[in-house]
Amino acid sequence: MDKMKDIEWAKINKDVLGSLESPRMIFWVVLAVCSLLVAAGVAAEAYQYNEGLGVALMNRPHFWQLYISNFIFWIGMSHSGTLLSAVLLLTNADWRKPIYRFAEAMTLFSILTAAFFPVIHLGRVWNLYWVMPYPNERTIWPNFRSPLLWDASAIFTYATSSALFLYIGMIPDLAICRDNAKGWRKKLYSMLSLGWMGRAREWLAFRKTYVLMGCFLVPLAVSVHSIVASDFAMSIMPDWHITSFPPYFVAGALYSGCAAIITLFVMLRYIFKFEEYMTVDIMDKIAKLTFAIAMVWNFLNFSEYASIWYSNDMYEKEVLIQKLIGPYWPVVWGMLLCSTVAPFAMAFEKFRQNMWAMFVLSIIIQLGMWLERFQIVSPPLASNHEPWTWAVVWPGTVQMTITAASFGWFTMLFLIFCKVFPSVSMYEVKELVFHHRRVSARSEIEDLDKEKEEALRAQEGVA
Amino acid sequence: MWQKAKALNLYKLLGHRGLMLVMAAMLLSAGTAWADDVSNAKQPIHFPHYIHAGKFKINCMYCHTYARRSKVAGIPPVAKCIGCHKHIPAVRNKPRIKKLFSYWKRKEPIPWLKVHDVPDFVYFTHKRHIRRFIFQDGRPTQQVCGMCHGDVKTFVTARKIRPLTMGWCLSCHRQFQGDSDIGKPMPAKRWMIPVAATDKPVMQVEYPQPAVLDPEHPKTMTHSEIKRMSDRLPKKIRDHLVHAPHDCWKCHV
Amino acid sequence: MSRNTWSRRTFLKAMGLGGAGSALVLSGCGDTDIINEVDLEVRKEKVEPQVDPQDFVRPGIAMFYASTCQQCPAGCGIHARIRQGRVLKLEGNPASSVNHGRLCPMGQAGLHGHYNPDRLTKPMIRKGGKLVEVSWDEASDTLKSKLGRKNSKLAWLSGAISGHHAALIDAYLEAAGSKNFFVFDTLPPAVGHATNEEMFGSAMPRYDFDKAELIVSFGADFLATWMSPVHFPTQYAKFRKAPRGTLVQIESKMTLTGANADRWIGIRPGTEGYLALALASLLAQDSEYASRVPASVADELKGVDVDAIAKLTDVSVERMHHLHHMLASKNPSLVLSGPSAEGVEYGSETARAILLLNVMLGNVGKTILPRSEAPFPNLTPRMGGWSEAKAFLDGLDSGKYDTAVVFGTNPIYQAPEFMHADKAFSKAKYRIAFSMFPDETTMACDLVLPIHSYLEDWNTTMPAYSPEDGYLGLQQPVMNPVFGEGSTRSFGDLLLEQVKVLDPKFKHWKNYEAYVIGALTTMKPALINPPKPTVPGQTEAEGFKQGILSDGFVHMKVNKPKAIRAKVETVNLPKPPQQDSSYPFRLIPSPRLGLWDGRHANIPWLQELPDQLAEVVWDSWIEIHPKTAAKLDVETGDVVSVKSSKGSIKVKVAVFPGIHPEAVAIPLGQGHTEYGRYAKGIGVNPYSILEPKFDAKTGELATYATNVQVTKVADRGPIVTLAHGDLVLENGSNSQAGRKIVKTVTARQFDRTEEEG
Amino acid sequence: MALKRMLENWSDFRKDDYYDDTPYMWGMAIDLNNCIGCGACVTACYAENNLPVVGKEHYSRGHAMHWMRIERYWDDPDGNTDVDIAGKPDIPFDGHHDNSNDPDAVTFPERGAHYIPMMCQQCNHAPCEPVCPVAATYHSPDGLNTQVYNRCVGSRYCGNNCPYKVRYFNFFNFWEDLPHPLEMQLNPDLSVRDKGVMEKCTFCVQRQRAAKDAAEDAGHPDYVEDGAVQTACQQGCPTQAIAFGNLRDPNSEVSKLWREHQVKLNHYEQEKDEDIRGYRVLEDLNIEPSVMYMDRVRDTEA
Repeated sequence: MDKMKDIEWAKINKDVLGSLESPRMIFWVVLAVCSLLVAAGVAAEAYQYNEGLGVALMNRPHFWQLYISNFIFWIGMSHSGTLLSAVLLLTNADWRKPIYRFAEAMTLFSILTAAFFPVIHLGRVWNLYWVMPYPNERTIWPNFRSPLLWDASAIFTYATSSALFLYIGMIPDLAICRDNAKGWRKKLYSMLSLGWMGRAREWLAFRKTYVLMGCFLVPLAVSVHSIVASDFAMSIMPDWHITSFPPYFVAGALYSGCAAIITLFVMLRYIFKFEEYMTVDIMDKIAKLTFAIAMVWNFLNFSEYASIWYSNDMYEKEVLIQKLIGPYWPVVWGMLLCSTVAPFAMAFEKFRQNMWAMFVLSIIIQLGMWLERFQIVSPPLASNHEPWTWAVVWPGTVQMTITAASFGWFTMLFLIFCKVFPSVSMYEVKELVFHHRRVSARSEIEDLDKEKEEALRAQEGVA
Repeated sequence: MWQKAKALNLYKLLGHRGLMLVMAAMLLSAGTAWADDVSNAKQPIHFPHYIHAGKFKINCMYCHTYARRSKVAGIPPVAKCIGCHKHIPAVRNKPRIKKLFSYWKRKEPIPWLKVHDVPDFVYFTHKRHIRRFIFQDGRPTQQVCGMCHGDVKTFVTARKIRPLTMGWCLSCHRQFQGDSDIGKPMPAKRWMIPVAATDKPVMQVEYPQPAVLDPEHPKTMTHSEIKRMSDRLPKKIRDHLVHAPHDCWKCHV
Repeated sequence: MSRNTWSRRTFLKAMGLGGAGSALVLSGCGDTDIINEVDLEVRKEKVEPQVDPQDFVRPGIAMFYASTCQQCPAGCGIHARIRQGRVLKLEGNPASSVNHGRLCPMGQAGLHGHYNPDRLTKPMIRKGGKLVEVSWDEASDTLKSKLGRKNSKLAWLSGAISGHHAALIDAYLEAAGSKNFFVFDTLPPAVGHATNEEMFGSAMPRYDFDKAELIVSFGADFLATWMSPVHFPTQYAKFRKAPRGTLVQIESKMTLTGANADRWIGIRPGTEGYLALALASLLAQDSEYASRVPASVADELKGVDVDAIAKLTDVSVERMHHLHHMLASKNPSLVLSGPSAEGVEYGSETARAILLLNVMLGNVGKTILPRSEAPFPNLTPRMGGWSEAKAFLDGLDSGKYDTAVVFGTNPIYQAPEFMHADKAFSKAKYRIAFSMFPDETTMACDLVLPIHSYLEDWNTTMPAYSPEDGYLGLQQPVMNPVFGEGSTRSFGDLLLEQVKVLDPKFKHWKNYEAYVIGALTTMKPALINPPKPTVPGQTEAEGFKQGILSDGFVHMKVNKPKAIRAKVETVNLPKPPQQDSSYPFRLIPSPRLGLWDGRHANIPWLQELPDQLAEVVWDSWIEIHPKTAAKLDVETGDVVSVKSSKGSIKVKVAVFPGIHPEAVAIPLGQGHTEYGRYAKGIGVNPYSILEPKFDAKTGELATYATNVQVTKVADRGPIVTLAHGDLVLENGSNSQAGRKIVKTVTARQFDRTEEEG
Repeated sequence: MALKRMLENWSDFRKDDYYDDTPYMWGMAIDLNNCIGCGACVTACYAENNLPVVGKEHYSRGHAMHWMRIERYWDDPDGNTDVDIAGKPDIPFDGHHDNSNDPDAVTFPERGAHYIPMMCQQCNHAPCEPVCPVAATYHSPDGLNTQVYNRCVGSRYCGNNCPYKVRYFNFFNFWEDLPHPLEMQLNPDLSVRDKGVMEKCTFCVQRQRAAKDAAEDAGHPDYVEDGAVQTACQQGCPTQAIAFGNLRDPNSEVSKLWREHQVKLNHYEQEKDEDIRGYRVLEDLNIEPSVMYMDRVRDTEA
């Protein structure tokens, strides 16, 4: 652990700024793949746009499908960033410092990704703006009772504020970049860093703002996903109309988010050679956190099953049964396997501290959580109140393509971010190093004191 | 109607392409001129309203006779034009009259271009408005028609001078009726503002009007009778608040 | 009652001012709803005023014209909703005693036949082996040269026909010196008609449903395809009012009637007659019933072995005794015999065995009422049957006839393979078709004459089953020809031309309209209170015409019918044929309410209307009982090959509980090789593989007597049902899954509460 | 303004019997004793309401646009293929139950099929209404569950939230290739719906409007005689199983039926006498549907 105190501050700057240039080959490969995916997605959407939503193979009763699942998935992923930066900031957890920057970036980008899906999924996209409450001479307003409307506002709020949070936290680093950059980067950074000179007054104001933003973001994050949950909880569909959905969704969000952080953690560590900063014991801490959240999520999940089972409500029980033994069983059991069974591996320290094991596990968990979102949306529609309309529909090529594209889009944004902005917070890592030095220094002094005392005692003994 | 759906659809498709959308929006906002002015679309016969309605002061509903009976005002059938014009030898040699008679000989309908065109989903009935303003309030016909169709007696062929958009309809209905209740009786004098500067009451409604829109019961009522009948109507006709801003369903089918 | 009063009156007035079709100009008015074209440059619609409308025509206000439905021989009265000269909706004529203002799916869908994009619009003549479109002048000249001369070798085949079409065809054939008039319609129960004729003296006695306390129907699907799809349901509604009548349906494949029966008895196919005999013998033990039939017959019945029949029919003895108990306790009752019972070699005997029950139970005169003889015999409906089709085809085949005229029927599609209809047709020297659609038979003809739809033409019709004697439905054009003047023509006009050539008596008829109206005017004294002028200034003739056309039908005076004297002889059913082990299943070509016998397969609405039992759309399928399916190891969606001794077809399986395990059912109506975009190439036609078995007595084709073998074929395809085709969850579309969606109470509870309420 | 009005009259909005003073409350009563499942109503609806024919492929994908469908079940709510009845059949013999114990016995649905016509139930606590983000569907004072096509943005939440799944979404533009002259049949009283719009049964609102129009001309705008409005399905039904009318009018046929069968609009469980047949599908969800069904009847002694 104490390797950290030996890190030169100049080295920190060098490493991080270095990450802005000359990436490994793998970077370009991944970027290319992602852009291809995005292109495919755009094509698919254009096709669906001209033909009509039918090409996505949705139907009655499956009016909603993969688009909504993805929407929840991405919104969920966005939560971990806020958690790490805001919550851990407020709780003064030091180990967050090397990793919160990309976590926040992840937050922002996954919101941007999520925001696409409600739009794509509209029947008449060209009338999207009707959902927004805008003043008009006919005094026609959207329906304020509709959760979809809350969604729209929540997402916008969340997107703006987390963008701000990310930006504010970056200002000192941008200043550093500005000082070391040339060409267009110089222009960009000097514009963004708002003339940061690192004066005491600036630091004071900066700290205040940052903490305040943190305090604002925590409840916001919780509320956003609760609102997303209310899209379902507010309906009367069996197995959607569930009181415990908001906390369940929030837990699930944090869960998948943490998994995503682990993934990116390992990737960055490998791609940008951040081994010194993203140390094993930080990973250990994240893993512990993830494990805790996983347990919370599982508890909520099973308590939901139990309450359905014991409530003995005809409609909901039917859905539960159909989920477990019906045509959607692969999804549901897949989810249980990936998100309920797998995380127990994190109970073992050896596993927690093995980067690649954690990488694989995080991928598995995310897969599980994605399946979870799918099984939230589809099975209840498949076996709804009206037995006559029961039907099973699996998402078609168009939906799948657009889903893949969303992953491509997210990764693309993230990679580009890493090339343009410091993905590790330099000044906070410096703080971390400084802290470590303080600690080790103090322990040295204590050792000296001990020696002194012993020497004295020895003398007394002689006397 | 189906072609109409297609036409709208085509228009929407135009709007779809991102750039085209912007252009379309600009053009529309540039005024209803582009969308609604038919000066660029030539009518088959250059029909002079200013002569018929202006010079001869023919009542609008002499030709547009369905206005008080149906939800549409109706274009006069060719027979109606002929009915007068075969007794007017003076103008017989004018080209447009010649054209008219040629249609009559071929027993062909005259393919007028539609000027006042509201979307399919709009339910608008001339009958209601005519009965309300002419038979109940006894206002001059041309003035009432002018509320929506402008000062036609100065036109040659009809032009669309009111937007006929939902917002525009509401602008009257709300201005004179409070918030949400379309169809509440309007105070009469509010409408005495002349439609055009040159406007003055043209003729009083004295000719008999069917009270019940029943072609087989040409039971005629005097204006006072109609007044009495209308007074029997309860004050709160279709006067409710609804969750949505307006009773959309009253206009949107 | 059915609509705002003004419409009725408008429509009276309408008729007051002469023919509807002739006066309306098909073009829009100031209304937004007729767009002749959209000028896209200025994005403007053209709005065209009428040229010279009558003053009752109001843009934006609909009018209703009365006419008669021609979608099936039932002849229901209709009101057509007209706006701007377009017919938009068909509704039942409330005044008509046939359908009381109601209409079946086929009647509703008449519009899609009328506006069908595949309608023939130009006459066609076969030149160099293929049909080419020609001008009407050429066509009518050819027609005159072919029909406008005496020709004893001319054979005329028409669908079920009645009224003045029938009269005119008669007149023509007489003038042309030909006696070869054949009527062929697949669904009307010819055997039943013959047997009724024999036993009760009228092919179709009047049934009094609402008097009956119990109806036992041996495969008579009177709610759907048994002669009158609307009239019988209206009667059924009365029959089901409290005190609620009981319906027992005995058949091998559940029909719509069976689906509404209180007790559906799945009997072994082809054994209905034996069951009837057994019941008769059980009744015969009671002297009250035995006394109603001749002693010889009664003695015969005593000898029937009930237990053997129980084995044979697969109906348990308890069930028979229970039926006997019901027949004895519920009085009066009504026993019906339907096509599925009669469609076997011993069909007439079966029918007689079944109708015998009515005699024994004394229903004759109570629920089975006599007919009075028709005042104008040449207007009475002719249902025809397979025997006539066979005679026609054989005649062509043997060269007995050289000229074939087909009107309103489609033998090449309907006749089984073994009849070789196409071959017979090709033998004829010249073939003429009066047709609306390019169906199989039409396309095989040399001269094709596109005719008006029944919504564009004049005619009169007598219902196949008319609830009251002397009912004559009138048919008038409710709009101008869809494809404009000079495209299609009235069948009546075309034929009248030919008659004129041959028979001077007809010279003075200007056209078919004049002929029909003239005929009706001459019938005037024979009518019950003929209408008088209503509008001042109307002449007597105008008033009469307006009156009858606005009613949509006339009632002819009839004298009181004589009471039925039932003619009963001993029923001698043959020993039941042994089941051939190589063809273990009985094929049931089940007619659908909708596609009927295939004539409506080109109507999109009816293709998309799910079958009432299997809920399948746009397809044909074979219904197999779950047990049999298990034995054959097939499930819904699998493709099987159905093979009879006369051919085989491939069709998808729909596992269906309402069918006897020894029977398989393939619905009629699909399997067209022509007939437009909506019908062509969909499904199969079960008639094609029928075996040459005929009713011994009447010589009718035994359509329910074919045995087939069913074998699984490798490939499988989706069955498209109302509940999302092959996407349905396990049993999703059949089970209420515990939801209270359709609840059931007993008749006893029903009667109690209804009497209280 | 709408907002202002909403805030001003908040108490009104919260009122349960919000529309109690309105002259109309359209309702329906369907007698399953008469319904034979023939499908005349379905075709009539196609003809009246400009419903597109989607063809086999779309149909198989569940894109059919029939506003009214006839559901056919083989079993009763308790899952018996025969009938469930209060009170045993007098005759002990019963083909189904008798040989149900021996495995190779043949069983038929001996009591026939269970038919029910299912269309929009025009709920008064409609689940579809509050969830529409743009208020394209909302409750009219006539008790109709209105859908404003050109306001709809196609979020399809209403479709999800409809317990009967009777809302139909235009997944394609089904009118694109309608061959001439089929378009001449289209009913000019209502529009054809475009791609991406939700649609559903309207209780033939165009006919209601015509009737109201006539009533207004006749001088009684707030009263339409019973029978002046007939829905297309009601008009077509050969067995007259469907009754439609104004529930506010105490003398209308439909309100008589509702009284007689002791179904109250704003109750979610009806306290009823023994053997009363009236019920509403899924009424236990407290959505107050305006369509009452009357139990199917079978003579179990047959």
